[in-house]
Parts: sequence; C-alpha cells; structure tokens
Amino acid sequence: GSDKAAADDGQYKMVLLVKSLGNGFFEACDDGAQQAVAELGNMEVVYMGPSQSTAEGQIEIIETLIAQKVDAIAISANDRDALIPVTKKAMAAGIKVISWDSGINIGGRIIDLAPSNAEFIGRQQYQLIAELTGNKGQIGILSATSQATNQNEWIKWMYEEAKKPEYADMEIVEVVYGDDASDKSYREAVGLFSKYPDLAGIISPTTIGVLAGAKAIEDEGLQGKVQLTGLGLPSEMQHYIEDGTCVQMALWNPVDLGYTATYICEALITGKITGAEGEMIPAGRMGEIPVGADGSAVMGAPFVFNKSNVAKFAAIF
Amino acid sequence: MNTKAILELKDISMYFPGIKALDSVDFSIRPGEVHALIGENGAGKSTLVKIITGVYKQTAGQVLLNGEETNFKSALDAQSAGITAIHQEASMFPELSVTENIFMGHHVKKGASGKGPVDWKTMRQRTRELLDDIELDISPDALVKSLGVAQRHMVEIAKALSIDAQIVIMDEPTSALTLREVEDLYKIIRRLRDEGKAIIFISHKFEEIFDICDTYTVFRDGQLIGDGNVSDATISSIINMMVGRSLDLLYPKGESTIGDVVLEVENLNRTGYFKNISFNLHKGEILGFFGLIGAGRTEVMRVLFGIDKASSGEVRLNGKPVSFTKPKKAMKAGIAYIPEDRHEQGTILDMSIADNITLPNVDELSHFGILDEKAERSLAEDFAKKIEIKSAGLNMKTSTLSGGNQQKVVLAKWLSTGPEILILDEPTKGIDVGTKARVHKIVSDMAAEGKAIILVSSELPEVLGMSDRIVVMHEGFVTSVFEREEADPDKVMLAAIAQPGDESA
Amino acid sequence: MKTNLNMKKRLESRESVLIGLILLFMAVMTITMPRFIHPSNLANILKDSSILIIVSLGQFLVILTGGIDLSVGSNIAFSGMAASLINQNNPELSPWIILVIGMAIGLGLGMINGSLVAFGKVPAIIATLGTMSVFRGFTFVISKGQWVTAHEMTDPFMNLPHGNFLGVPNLIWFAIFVVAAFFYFMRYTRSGREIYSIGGNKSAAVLVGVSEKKVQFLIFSISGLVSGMAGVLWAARYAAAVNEMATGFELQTVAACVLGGVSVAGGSGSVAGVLLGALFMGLLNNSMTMIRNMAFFQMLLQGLIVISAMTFNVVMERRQDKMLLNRRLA
Amino acid sequence: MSDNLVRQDRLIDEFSFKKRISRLFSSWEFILFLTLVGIFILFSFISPYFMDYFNLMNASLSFAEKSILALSMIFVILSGDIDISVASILALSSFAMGNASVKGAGSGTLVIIGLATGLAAGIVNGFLVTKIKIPSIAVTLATLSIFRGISQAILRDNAYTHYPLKFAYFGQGYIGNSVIPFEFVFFLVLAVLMGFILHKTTYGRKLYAIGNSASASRFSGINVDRIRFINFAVNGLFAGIAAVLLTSRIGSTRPNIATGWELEAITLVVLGGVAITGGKGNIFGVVIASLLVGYLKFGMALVNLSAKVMVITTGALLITAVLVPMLLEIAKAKQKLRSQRSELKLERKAS
Ligand SMILES: Nc1ncnc2c1ncn2[C@@H]1O[C@H](COP(=O)(O)OP(=O)(O)OP(=O)(O)O)[C@@H](O)[C@H]1O
Ligand SMILES: Nc1ncnc2c1ncn2[C@@H]1O[C@H](COP(=O)(O)OP(=O)(O)OP(=O)(O)O)[C@@H](O)[C@H]1O
Ligand SMILES: [Mg+2]
Ligand SMILES: [Mg+2]
Repeated sequence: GSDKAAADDGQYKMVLLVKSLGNGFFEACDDGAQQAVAELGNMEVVYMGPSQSTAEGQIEIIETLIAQKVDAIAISANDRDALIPVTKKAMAAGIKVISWDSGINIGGRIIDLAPSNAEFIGRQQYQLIAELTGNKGQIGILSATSQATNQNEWIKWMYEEAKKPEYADMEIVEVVYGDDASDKSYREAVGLFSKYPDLAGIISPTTIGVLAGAKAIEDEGLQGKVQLTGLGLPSEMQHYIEDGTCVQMALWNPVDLGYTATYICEALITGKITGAEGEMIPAGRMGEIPVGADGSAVMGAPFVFNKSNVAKFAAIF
Repeated sequence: MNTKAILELKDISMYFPGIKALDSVDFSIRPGEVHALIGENGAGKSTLVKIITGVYKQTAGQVLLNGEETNFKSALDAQSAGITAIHQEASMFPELSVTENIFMGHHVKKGASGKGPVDWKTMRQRTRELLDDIELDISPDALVKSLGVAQRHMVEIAKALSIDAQIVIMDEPTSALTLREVEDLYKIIRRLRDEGKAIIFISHKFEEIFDICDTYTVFRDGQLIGDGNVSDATISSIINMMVGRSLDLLYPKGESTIGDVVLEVENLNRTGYFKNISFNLHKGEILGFFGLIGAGRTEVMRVLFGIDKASSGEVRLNGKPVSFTKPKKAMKAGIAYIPEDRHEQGTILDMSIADNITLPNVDELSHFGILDEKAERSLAEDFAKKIEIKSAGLNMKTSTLSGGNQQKVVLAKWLSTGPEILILDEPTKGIDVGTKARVHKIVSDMAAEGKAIILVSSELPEVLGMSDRIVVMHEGFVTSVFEREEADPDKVMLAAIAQPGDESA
Repeated sequence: MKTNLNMKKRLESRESVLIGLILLFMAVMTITMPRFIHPSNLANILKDSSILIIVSLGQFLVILTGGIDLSVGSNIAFSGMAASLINQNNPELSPWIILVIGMAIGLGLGMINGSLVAFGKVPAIIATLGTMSVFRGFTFVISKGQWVTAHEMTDPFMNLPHGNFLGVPNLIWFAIFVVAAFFYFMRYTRSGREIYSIGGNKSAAVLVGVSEKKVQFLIFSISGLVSGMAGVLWAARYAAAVNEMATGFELQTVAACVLGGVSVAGGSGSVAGVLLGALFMGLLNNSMTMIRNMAFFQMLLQGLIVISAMTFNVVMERRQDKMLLNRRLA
Repeated sequence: MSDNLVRQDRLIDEFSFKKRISRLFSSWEFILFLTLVGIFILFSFISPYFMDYFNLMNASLSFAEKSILALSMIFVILSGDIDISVASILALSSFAMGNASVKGAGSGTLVIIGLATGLAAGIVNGFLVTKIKIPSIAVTLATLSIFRGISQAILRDNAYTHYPLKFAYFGQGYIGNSVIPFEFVFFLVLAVLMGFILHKTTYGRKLYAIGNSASASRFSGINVDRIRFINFAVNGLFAGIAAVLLTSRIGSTRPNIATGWELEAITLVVLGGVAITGGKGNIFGVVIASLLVGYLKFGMALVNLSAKVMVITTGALLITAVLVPMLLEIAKAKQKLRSQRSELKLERKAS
C-alpha cells in the first residue's frame, strides 16, 4: 500500500541504483538526489551500483534491497528486460520501483523517467551535427556498447531524422561501438577517419565516447575537418568545447535528473501519486511533471552546450 | 702427497624428513688427488656432493675450504669459491643452446670489471675450445634438446670444466658413456690432477675406481664405513665395506621350469628410440635386459605396455598379433609394468598406500563405477601383508614411506592385478639391501609359478644373477642375447658398450 | 649440410612464421582496403600496439617461468589513475617526474605480486587473480569514483605519449625503448638468462646457483614496472583516467605472448616473438575498426585467429621434434 | 591444506578418536565453516534483515548459478587443468536458447538446447586440450573469445527477451509453496551428485590420481586424456545448466551476459581449498566457500557497502586463503628443522 509508514527514524529509504560505480555522470545525479533529500526532509538516498555495468550485478543488489525492505528503488538499467523479474518481485514486496535515464520495460517499474524524449534526443543530435557540417557529408556514430538500450533507441531516431529532405546530402555511414572504454572508443573513432576519408562528423551519444572522439580528432589534427557532437558532461568536455574540437553538444542536467527521480519516489511512497496516466508529479524546483502513457515521464529538452555557456555548467556537472 | 687438505668436512649430518641421508660423516681431499666416493644406491654420495656445492645446507657439521669454514648460500657461492660439479641427475636446459647450458649461472661478461653485457662471442669461443677438448663434435649453438644422451653427458662434463675450479666433482659421469668416451674422460681427469686440482669421482664401476682414483671413501646408509688408498684395497674388500656382508646372499634365483613362448617381438621399431628389436619370452622365464643408460630398454618396455606406439614391427601374445594402444589394453592382456621412475610413474605419492595399491584395479573392484571400499580394503591389506610393506597404516600417504617400501607398494600394486607377464624396469634402483633381496625373492617365486618376467636392470650382477637369458642393448639396437650359462660379466659388458666387431651397425 | 639445416630451422622458426602471417594479413587487408597501407594508418597501428607491446613484454617474463600475471590491467588502472591525480593536483610537476612516479607505483604493485609468489608460495594465477580485484578496487578508492579528464590534465602531461621526436610519436619511442631494454636485458644480462633457466628446468637452475625466489620476485616487479609505465601513457594518451580503464587487458597481453610463440608451460619464447605477437594483435584490432560493420565479429575473429596460430605452432613443433627423432637413430 | 574428509572416515581403525577430531578441527573446510558461522553471527548483529529465513533463501539466487559453475570447475582444476571460457559458454548457451525460443520452441526443448550447446562447447575445449594438445589455459583463452563472439556476431545489438512462461520456473520458481528457490535446491542436488562422483566413484578416484601425477596415472592404466576430455565436456554442460537458470531468472539474453563469471567460479573453487595445481581438495570446501562468498556479499550489500569494497574483500580473501596455510606450512617445516637440529645436538652430547 502507498500509505506505508515512514521508518522508525521518520525517514523513507530510497536507493539510487546506477549502471556502474565510478562514472562522473551518475555521481552528478547523486548530487541532485541529495539536493532533493535536503529539500524534502523525509527521505534518505543511498547511492549504489555494481562494480561493472552488468544487469546481473544490478539484480544482485536489488535482491538485497528487497531483503532490506527499502521504500523505493530508482534504477538506471543496464538491461531493459533482464531486470523485470526481480523488480517485479521488489514491487510485490511493496517497494516502489522507478527507472530513470536508461529505462526498464513496462511491467518492471511504476514510472520511467526519461531525461528527455528519446525521439527528441535522437533528432536533436542529428540536427546538431547537421548544423556543424552545413547539412552535408558523411556522419559516423560512435555509440557505447551495442547492448545499451537508450543508445540504440536514440540512434534509431537519428536514422529517422536523416530521412528528412533537407538532409539529402548527408548520410549516416556506420555505427561503431566503443564499449564505453576510452581506448576502444578512441580506436573506433580513428578507424572511422581512415575508413571514411571524407568523414564530416561524428555523433557520440555517450560521455566516454564523446570524450575519446574529441581526443582522437585533436590527436589526428582533424579539428574543423571532422565535426563532433554528442551527449557529454560539460565538466569533462569544457576543454574540447573551448578549443573548438566539439563546437556544440547536448545533455540534460544529471543533477536535475537525480533530483527529480528522488521527488518521484517520495511522491510514490507517500501516496501523492500512483503512477497513473495523467497524474502530475510535484518535482520541487522542476515544477510539475505529467505522467504519460505506460508510466512514462519526460523531463524536457536536453540543453545545448557551447563556448558561451560551457564554463558556467562545468562548475556544476 | 703431503700437501694439506684443500677441502675438509667435519661431522656432517644431513636429515630429510624421515631419513638420515648422512650421519656424522668426515671427509677430506687434497690437491692433486682423485678421490672415489663409493657406496650402494642411497648411501648418501650425491647428498654429500650437494652439501659441498652449496645446493643443500647440512643439518649439522662444518665444511672447511682451505682451512676456513664456508657458508655457501647457493651453488653460485660454491662456484665462485672454486668448486664445480657434474651432478648425477640431468641438469640441462633443453630449450637453450650448448653454450648457454655450459655457462648458465656464470655467464662471461664484457668489460674489465665484469659488469658489462654478457659476452656471447667469448662464451661461444670457449665452448668451442671445451668441446674440442673433450672431442665432442657438436655446434656450440645446437639446442640441447637435439642432443643424444651421451652427448648431453659430455656437455655436462664440459660445463664442469668451464669453471676454473680447484675442486671438480663428478657424480656418476660415465653411466651413459661409451668406452672411447670414458677414455677421453680419463685423459681429462689425469690432466686436471696434474694441474693440482682435487677431483671427487663417484662411480658404481670398480674398474673405473681402480683405473683412475688414488683414494676412496665408502659410505653405507649415510655412514662412513672406511677410507684409504686405492692401491691398498681390493675389489672384495671394498664390496665388503659397501654391502656389509658377502655377495652370495643376493640374487637368489630359484628353480623354475621354462615353458612355452608367451610373447614374441619381431622387428619392433620406434623412430628415434630403437630399431629392429626381436626377442621371445617364455613362461617361467626371467629375461634380463642389460644396457647403459639411454640404451633404449625402457622405450621398448613402454611400447610393450601400450604407453607409446611402435612405428613398425609385430608383437605376438600367445601366438596372436596384438597392438596395445593403451596401457589398459596391455593390462587386460595380463601384462604388468613396473616403471623405472618410482616417483613420477610408479606411485602417486600424495595418495594413500591403499589407494595406490588398488589404483590399477579400481574398475574391476567397482560396481557400475561406484567404488567398493570394502573390497579395495581387503585387496590392499592382502598384498601389503604379502609383500611386507612396513607402514603406520595403509591410509598413510605413500610419500611417508622409505624408498624401499615405496617400491614395495609399486610391486603390490602390480602383483594385485594378477599378471601373466611382469616387466620390471630397474626394480631395485635406490633401495636398501633387505628390500632388494625381498624383491628378488618375489620375482623368483613368480617365475616358479610359471609367470613370464622381463627384468630391466643396469646392475650387471643383478642381471647375471637373476636371468635365464640376457638381452643386451646398445643405442637402440639389440647387440647380443646370452643364455645364462654363456653370460659372463666381460662379454655382457662388451656387448653393452658395443665394441667394434659386433653386429650392431 | 650444416648451413642447410640452419636455413631450414630459420625458415621454420616461429618468428619468421609470424612475420609471414603478418605480411599475409597486411596483403589481404591492402587488397580489400587500399587505404590500409597508408603510412598514417600504419603509424596508427604502431601507436595502438605500443602499450600492448610494453605490457606484453612484462607478461612474457612471467609466462616464461610458467606463471601468469592477471593483474596487469588493474595495475595500469591504478598507476594511470594515480598519475593523473598527481598531474591534476600538481599541474606544475614535470610529466617525466609523473612518469617515474607512475612507474614506481606500478613497480610497487608488481612487488606485492612478487612477494606473494616468491615468498608466500602462492601460485601466480591465484595471487594475481586476487590482486587484480584488489588493485582495481583501490583505483576506485583513490579516485573516489571520479574521472580525470582532458581539462584536468596539463598539456605537457598529455604530450608525453602524443608528442613527436624526430617525426616519430613519443608513444612509439617508448615502445622502442622498452623493446630495446628488454632485448638487452634478456640477451645480455645474467638475470635475463636466469629467467630462461627457471622456466626451462627449475631444478637444474637451482643446481647452477639460480635463485628461484629472486627470479620470481624480479619478473613480477618488472611486469609491474612496465604496467605502471603503460598506465601513465594510457591515461595521458586517451586523456581520460577512468576506473574501468584497461579492463580485460591482461587477456590481450597473454594472447599476444601466446601468438608470439611463448610456451605457456614456460622456458621458451623470445622478445622478438612477443613484439611480433603484440604487433599482430594490434594489427587485428586496427583492421577490425577499418572494416565496415566489423564490430560484431571482432571477438569471434580474434579468438579464431589465436586458436589457429596456437594449433599451427603445436603442429610445427611436433614436426620439428619428429625431424630430430628421425635424425637421431639414422 | 585441505584433506579429504571422506578419506578421513576410513581412518577410524588407525587413528585414535582424539587425533581424528584434531585433524577435523584443523582442516580447511572446518576453518571455512567457522568463518561462515562468524559471518552469520556478525551480520545478524549488524543488520536486522540478515537473519531472516526468507531473505537468506532468496539471497541464494545471487550465487547459485556461479556456484554451479564452480561445482564442475572442481573437476577441471582437480585434474590440473583450467577453463576460463565457462562464462562464454554460458553466453553461447543462452544465445542458443533465445534463438530457439524466438522460433517457438517450448520450455523442454529450450532446456535441451541449452544443455546441448554447453556440452558441445565443452567438447570443443576438451578436443583442443586433449587431442591437439594445447595447454588448457591457452585453449580456453581463445574459446573465451570465440564462444561469446559467436553470439555477438549473430545477435548483434539485439536481445532475446521472449521466453515461454513456464520457462521462468527454473530461475524464478520456488519449491512448492515454500520460499526455497528452485535454483538453490538444484544447486544442492548437483553438489550432492558431484560429491558422490568425486568421492565415491572410480571416476573421482582417477581424477585425484591424475591431478597428483598424470604420468603415474597413465602408467596405472588410467586413460588420462579421456578423463580430462570428459571434465571439459561436463564443465560445458554445467555452464549450459547455469545458462538455463540464469536465462530463466532474468528472462533476457544479450551477448554480454555473465561477463567475468569465470573468475568468480575459479575463485570459489580455490577458496574452497582445491589446489590450483590439481589433486587436492573436495566438494565440501567448495560448497562452503560458495555459501561463504554468497552470504558475505549479501551481508555487505545489506549494510550498503560499496560494490568496490566487496571486490577488494573477495580478492583479499582469496589471497589470504592460499597465503596463510602456505606460511603456516613454511613455518612448520622450519620448526621441524630446528627441532631436528637440537635433537641432534642432544644426541651428540649424550654420546
Ligand atoms: N631432497 C631429498 N629429499 C628427501 N630425501 C632425499 C633427498 N635427496 C636424497 N634423499 C635421500 O637420501 C638418501 C641418500 O641419497 P643420495 O642421493 O645421496 O644417494 P647416492 O649415494 O647418491 O645414491 P645413488 O648411487 O643412487 O646415486 C636416499 O635415501 C635418498 O632417498
Ligand atoms: N638420443 C637421445 N636423445 C635424447 N633423449 C634420448 C635419446 N635416447 C634416449 N633418450 C631418452 O633418454 C632416456 C633413457 O632412455 P631409455 O630409458 O630408453 O634407456 P634405458 O636403456 O632404459 O636406460 P635407463 O633406463 O637405464 O635410463 C629416455 O627418457 C629417452 O627418451
Ligand atoms: Mg647419487
Ligand atoms: Mg630405463
């Protein structure tokens, strides 16, 4: 039931379960969650993650969370299907489960908080690179692992966007996978340069990938010739944005993401919402977020970073 | 020879778990002296050598070099103090070149201070010289794995000579050498002696001791029994010291009636190991196999037991051609093989005595693959009793037994399979006299029961004493077959070293 | 006659087989993909292989004695992370000093392995399986889970691998230097030769005064030292020190050694072989990125090539042994 | 380090009761068991959720599959080999099942396909090791890439997520109406089975013989290569079993499934007292080690220790597990030598 009493110390315990430990993006999310904790006053958020980004590792943790009878789990999932059986079990045990950032399929969570609409992200990424290349040329995509569900979704929408008539002179030549490892991403980027000598741009919708891509462009002296955009943390990309290797890139605010996830969990625990379509989630400084079909919630458009604003945000995340 | 002793050992004891390998032994040697260490297998000779060369640290006692107490931490220290040795066990690096094998541990370095890079040119050149010296015609760059057994032994000798040593120790250097090579070695030893070096020479062959040595020391069971000048000694006086009783007690070959042929071997070949081996084995017969180390006897037996494959030739068992692709098949046909390497091949040291005895029988003793521990137990007990294994219990690890008792375990293990043909490869190597006699008795009794026996041995008296017929091998060929009556030590030995004029080529 | 035999031996030696394989592979690549042979691409292959070469040589020493070092990847992560943190917090410090510190850290980790194996008698595979987890865990501890990325690193630091000297990238110079050092060490120093002796015949080595403990401690220390160097270069080259860096790299180095003809049973192998093996691995990795849509076949192909090379090696060896046997009783 | 408990039972006639007890108490399995008890006591104080029957049962889901991999890995390691490709075999099996499921196979067929794929992969390893005679570490290093590589090449960035409803039982089901997971019971059944084979059959006896001395075993008429071959095949089969359980539990197959599990399985085996050089160790040790690691991790996660701390802990545990007995042994040998020396001195004085 949603009217579950708060734990003895008057605190609801929520776990922010990330894909893996040691990733700057998720650390920033945790910062946001802690901000929400400070505002709400009745929540306690524990940051957890497996040592490697595998679904099995996350499942192991969720099993112990069920045992601990935490009040809510907010998951950035390593696998959109593999977690369903265990999260179902968690929900059956009265735990509120939501997914955020990288979603769990319907049935495995109450609400899926997307940082932004997948379609929007995908299309925006393509638009960003088109702007830089002047709607011309060959584009390569440097993704994370081939199994990353959110990546694949976005890439699908990039291909959709590319069908538009204004991009007739542009094409996506290949998707390569850097496995979220800097050395492999770097090699794959360099591989793109040699495979496609006329390559005009790279989209890398992953923080490690876009970093490695920037480094590869810089090392190969291709600044200006090969454009780069993607999804990256301003604090890590500042250097490359300021020197023009990556003129613009996008990202939602991970601080806001963690913040909102915490608000949603609190609302579910205290019964303010149930996750039904049409409900409005009170999300503090983020205002109110509507629950869409199948429990989907979307935060808003990703923010675009460039020379003018990157320094400001680099200080935050 | 009135010079002072260059090396002196005082009151040396060496204990291994459960064994007193050396027990308060004294020993000394002077420059210009060739000193024989004599003793049966396991008497402690090699252990003494290893203490002198710093490989082992004695449990008690002192080693004095030029009157000063030494404290070698490793073989390297002994080398730099001028002590070099040819060790008994093969100590070669098969993947490395002859040059490197000779200089491992004391590579020559460039530069006056000896701190420069390894000087391959000089080492190769010195290797060339050393090889010429011992008249060995191989390239310094040859990999040792490509050499034959005798060549390897010669390289070992070259290795010992590569150090400008005051004391040269040779632990059974001649066991794999031909007469001509032995002569070459004598020349070298004499030259070293004339240069004023002290040489410790270990050999089981009396003629060698009388040929080349000045003084001797006899050990028995880790104790010093006697020493003196070779010129004052006779073979029988030395044997008396070694064995502590007269020779006739050993080798009690009993009566047995020779029956039909059970095993016929015809033109058996295994590329690189032996060629055109033919012989017959009868029921109730003990067929001795004699030869120097590396003659290929073991290789023949391995093929008979299905360990290795023959490249050509035929083996017939009771008239029917057989080909054993696995030991299990040979076992099913009634063959048992007691291998020469007790530790590596005969027993599983970390398993219990009982489990070792029943190992070849587990399949027969089990029901649908499930162990029948009772049946195993009684079989192990039966044979342990029969062979008189002395142990604290059959569930003790085999490694806790003495060498002789370990060999008894191997015997028990194979006798318990009830073999018709028993092959024994060096069954008495390194075991004490009592056990030795026991082994001989068992073998004799088996023959008397009509079993066929092959006895491979490098001990001439044993082969002569035990066998009805003797097959002699040299470098992969059968050189002669002797009937018991016509086999005298000289003839058999000559066949084993393949003197010119015989039909081996 | 003798020279003939030598010629034959040389032709059949593993190194020449590898060179042949590499050339063949390059020819096939060039035909299907002319850009492959472009000097800039070849330079890239060399750069990509450099770190692998450096670490594989350390691994080589360990395998030569019959051991294995599974902790090299974690060692790279730890020392790379440590070096990056030092650079971040002390931007004025010369990158060369950081390199030395990184190598010292790697050496320290290697010495931990060495002590466990040499003095604690822990089997190499167990010791390094354990330290593999421990080192990586501590990488996380010292970084507090954070990354160090380009803007937190100084330019001189990032230039360490990226800069040029005589037109050749520093990274390649590092590899050349390490290869030369290993070549010298393994061929012209006593310690180097002693490593061969321990792997070839342990008891014989002891008889000639080689200390097994000393050798074991030495090889793990060296493996740690080069891993430390690789860690610094890795972090600086990709301008990113993250916790997961070089995960799984240990298997790459073992594969490079195996490809290079180093026997996993110990005792045989050469610096040249390892160099070629690592180059071949680098070549493979590079070609995979060169061929369109190859991503999904990379793992499979790598495995197949490694197993074929090993099978080939074994068959060649058996043929050689047979030749020796045939000559023996001629 | 570890002595065979079964073997010890047979010592009744030779060892006094006291000696037997003292040997039991100094055995590795007993130390492991004490540690396990210690962990239970510790965590039941630290976390109120630990000593909860339901939780303890449920936690077994997190280690049952890895422990099953360890069960057959014992055989491989006991005979002196190693198999680092098991996790890749698991992935390949899971892939094969997913593929068949998409084509409409039922639960029974899926299980058969999963097991057959694992077995086939194991046979490939066994063939390369015993027939081509490449050392097992090198072989499985390569097949580690190949087996996972196959599923990656075909499955690409897709996942198989549609499995029959009934198929979910293996990984998600409970025995009857209880809270005991099927997986846990199945692991215990397999442990008993493997323990029986290891300690009560000729196969097990031969396995120990081979691990102690392959050549002496050959000279005793044991078909060494056949047994090693079977070990690899069985290890593949068990990876197939683990694949069925894991796939059923998470209902999804991707090429990166179970990454890194080979090392976890090997860790359990070694921690359980099986010598990596072969010939020594038993099933009890490994079962206890499985529970030990499983519940240690569970406990640490309950008190929200970082996953990185767990990684460090298991790594350190592994090293200590091997190091401490070694150091004790070295110390014992030194002690013995010292006592021998002093004995000798006494003897000398007396004479
Ligand atoms: N490292 C060791 N560990 C245990 N026992 C040993 C060791 N080395 C030798 N021994 C034992 O010490 C005794 C003396 O052995 P040693 O090798 O010195 O004999 P030996 O006189 O050289 O015999 P052989 O003529 O066979 O060479 C034997 O009982 C042997 O088994
Ligand atoms: N020419 C050779 N080169 C290398 N190794 C050889 C050569 N000849 C024999 N060997 C090896 O040397 C060892 C001794 O050979 P083998 O056992 O056949 O002889 P043997 O007559 O039984 O002598 P023993 O048993 O007394 O050593 C065997 O391991 C064999 O493989
Ligand atoms: Mg000796
Ligand atoms: Mg022999």
